[in-house]
Amino acid sequence: MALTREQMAMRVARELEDGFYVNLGIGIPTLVANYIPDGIDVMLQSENGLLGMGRFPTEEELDPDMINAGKQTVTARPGAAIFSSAESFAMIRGGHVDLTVLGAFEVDQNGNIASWMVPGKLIKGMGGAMDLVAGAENIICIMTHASKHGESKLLERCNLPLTGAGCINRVLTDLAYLEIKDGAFHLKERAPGVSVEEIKTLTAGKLVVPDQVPEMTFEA
Amino acid sequence: MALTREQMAMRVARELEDGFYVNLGIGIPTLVANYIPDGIDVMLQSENGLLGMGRFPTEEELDPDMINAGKQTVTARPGAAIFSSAESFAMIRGGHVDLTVLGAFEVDQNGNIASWMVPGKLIKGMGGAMDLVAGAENIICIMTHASKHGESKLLERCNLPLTGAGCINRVLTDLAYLEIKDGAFHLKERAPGVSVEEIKTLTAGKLVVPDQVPEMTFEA
Amino acid sequence: MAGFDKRVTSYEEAMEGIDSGMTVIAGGFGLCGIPENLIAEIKRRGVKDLTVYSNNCGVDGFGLGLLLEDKQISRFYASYVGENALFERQMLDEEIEVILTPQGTLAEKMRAGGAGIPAFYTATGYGTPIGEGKEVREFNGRHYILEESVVGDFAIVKGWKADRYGNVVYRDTAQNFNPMAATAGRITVVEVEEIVEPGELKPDQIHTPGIYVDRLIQGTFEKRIEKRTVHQG
Amino acid sequence: MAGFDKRVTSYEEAMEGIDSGMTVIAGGFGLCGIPENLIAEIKRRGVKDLTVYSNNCGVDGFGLGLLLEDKQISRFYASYVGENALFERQMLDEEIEVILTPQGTLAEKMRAGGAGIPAFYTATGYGTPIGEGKEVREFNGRHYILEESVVGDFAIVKGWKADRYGNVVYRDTAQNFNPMAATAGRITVVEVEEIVEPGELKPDQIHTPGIYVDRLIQGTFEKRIEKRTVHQG
Repeated sequence: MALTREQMAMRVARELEDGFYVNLGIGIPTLVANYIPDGIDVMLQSENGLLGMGRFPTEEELDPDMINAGKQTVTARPGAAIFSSAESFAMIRGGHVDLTVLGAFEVDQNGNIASWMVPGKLIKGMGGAMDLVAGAENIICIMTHASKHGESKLLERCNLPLTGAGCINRVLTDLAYLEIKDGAFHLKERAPGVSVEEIKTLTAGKLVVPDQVPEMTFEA
Repeated sequence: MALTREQMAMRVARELEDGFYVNLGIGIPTLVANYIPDGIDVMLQSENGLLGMGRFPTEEELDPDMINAGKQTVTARPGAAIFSSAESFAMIRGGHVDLTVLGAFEVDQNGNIASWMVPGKLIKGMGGAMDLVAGAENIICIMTHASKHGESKLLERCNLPLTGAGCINRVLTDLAYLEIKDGAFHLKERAPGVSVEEIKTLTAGKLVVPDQVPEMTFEA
Repeated sequence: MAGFDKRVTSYEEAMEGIDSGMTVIAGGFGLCGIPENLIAEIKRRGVKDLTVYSNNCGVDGFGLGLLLEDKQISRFYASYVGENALFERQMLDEEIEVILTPQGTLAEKMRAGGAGIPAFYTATGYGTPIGEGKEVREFNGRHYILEESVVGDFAIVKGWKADRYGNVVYRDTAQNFNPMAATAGRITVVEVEEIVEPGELKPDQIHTPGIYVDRLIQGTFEKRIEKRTVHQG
Repeated sequence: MAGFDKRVTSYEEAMEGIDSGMTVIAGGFGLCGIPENLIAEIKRRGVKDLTVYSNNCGVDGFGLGLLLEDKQISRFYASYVGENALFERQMLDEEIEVILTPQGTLAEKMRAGGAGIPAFYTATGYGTPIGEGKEVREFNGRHYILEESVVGDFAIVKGWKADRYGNVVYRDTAQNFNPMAATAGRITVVEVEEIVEPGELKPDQIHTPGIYVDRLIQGTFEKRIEKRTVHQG
């Protein structure tokens, strides 16, 4: 069974460490905040200028001056800091964020990522993604393993315009958790009930498969 | 009669305009603040991070956290702003300061200035002076016209290591007020009782003398 | 002593001198912290062929999106244009030239422009279409591209409080691009919710020192919320 | 959940890991806003051959001047060295290499280092000895030189108040180089006069967000005045 969006978020949340400053991209990455493991504390950075993003506001707390990078209304947790976009990207570009989690259209075996543009079809812009992937040492991509038509998104080489070159080191898809190194995807874990064969079939890039590929487990 | 330090400050103060943001260097330039003409208001910028420098503090107001770029204790006027050194030099380098007044060892007919180093003798450093002369459109140098030994400091070409190249447009010495343009010093005014001949003798650089050179006047 | 009193009495006066063909740098992120009334005044004046630098182009019918209606913008530097159907159509019809710019690079271009730094190197965009045609240089074994800074004819800024000297503070995430925009205008116009007496803002807590501000006006703001999201449960 | 508690309990712990040959970036301007006790701890440890970036080198017997006594500094980037006889002697005797750096360039080198910008162009120093050997480039008809940024092994910073997450505010002109230094250390150590509860500092009024800070300690300070100047009359 392919992972649900929630399970994908849960799995990535296990990569969080106590004391991590984390930037979560729009979409599934945002859900990661709901599954932060007990006993660890992470501080969420929102690139519009907020470090220490809290939960969504109640009706009474709603404030047009308090939004996140996805333009949603948010709150700040006690001990948050709020600053300018230049300061926010100084943090990001300067490598001060510990972990970045973001979505992608394609990732390839050399750690390239394409996430911002489908020529002739979709031009929304890169927002902060290019700065995030250039600045972070530690990036996890969350994405579906293949398109609805069964075309792999884990490629030998990205087809779409890149967001960043050689910057991605981990990918979580709905089928597998993989590391990227030495020009290949290294299969680390598979989704419950998903076979190694299925993952092989849907991975167009070079895939290194160890003898044992543990299945992910999720509490009910 | 050569101008006194106070008269030099008074003369330069006449160049101030209402609404000017002004950076005054250490030494005689600092005295300019004492002669701001009635009816005009200037805001003093101190490059350690203070815009709106006020008078020196009383004994009761003394505060080690409130100093100017000369390391003197100061106060802030109402409506002052205090900021980091990076912000301070963003202002300066970005050309936001309207007028800079600073001292110099030598100035030449091409607007070069030397003010920070006498090789083998004096190495105090340039502090903020190099940024100030590079950032300002409007700079007045205050200096003595010649050394104690009668050697001109207004030269064809500076001998000492430069602080900035082609950046000075006005000079007030103890003998004269001059503008620098088109590769020459243009004599604009002379100190009371100082002859054009005397100024000519003590100016090593190219000097342009108009038919009329008004004498400066100072109220008693 | 009117020298440092930056207040103007009308939005007309606030935007006096803006003309077709000029470059405008605008603060704001989405609809948060945008100079609503200064934008409206630009629309009223009907100036055309503007080059605009701003993170987004508002939404249809609000924010900078208003300037699309009469095709006042011919060139736009932004990081994200996903919330605006009219913008997308004008872009695809090539009525507007869009130079997509990474968000951090856009912020730094403004900051550098105001700070007298004509260009800087960044790793952002290296190896992507954004880096094409730009100088690449290696520092400490990593590749960076050269990005040039920007100075606008006008900068339009939304603050929270200011004193008449033009010292400004921003509120919460309505700060965003505003402080950098404020430094990067040949003429910087700031509109705020409240003008306070000099001395009321703590000197070491001012976000934008008055030296950057040319004109100041107090306005009223709609402050529309783009994605109202509330806590479940 | 100790993850974001940056507090350490001793100055020894605060400077743990500093070693001979390292690069240290220090906040402060003259004797104003200097990390007095962190400097004292570096002296106590006796580490040598340090490269230090700071605007000044304190005075004889106080501030960074203390590190001269046992010749702990071998290379110093500063804009001004005029207040320190020992420093001048060591410089003339070539016991210490001094790289005089314009004040704004020094501040920007730290800021850029912390912000992931490896180099930037500035007009400051063009045509002077500071520009010698550096790349010159023309932008819009003006000449600029290329300056590289700096990241230190340690940054030592003096703040006023901080919460345990490392969010710092500075007081008045004791701010100076401290916020930039704070961004530019691989390990950034901040000493403050008071540690307050998280939430006590207004989020949009924090000068140094905690993400830059690795260690935090509350200390007591002499705060010596370098040039006591009082109002006459």
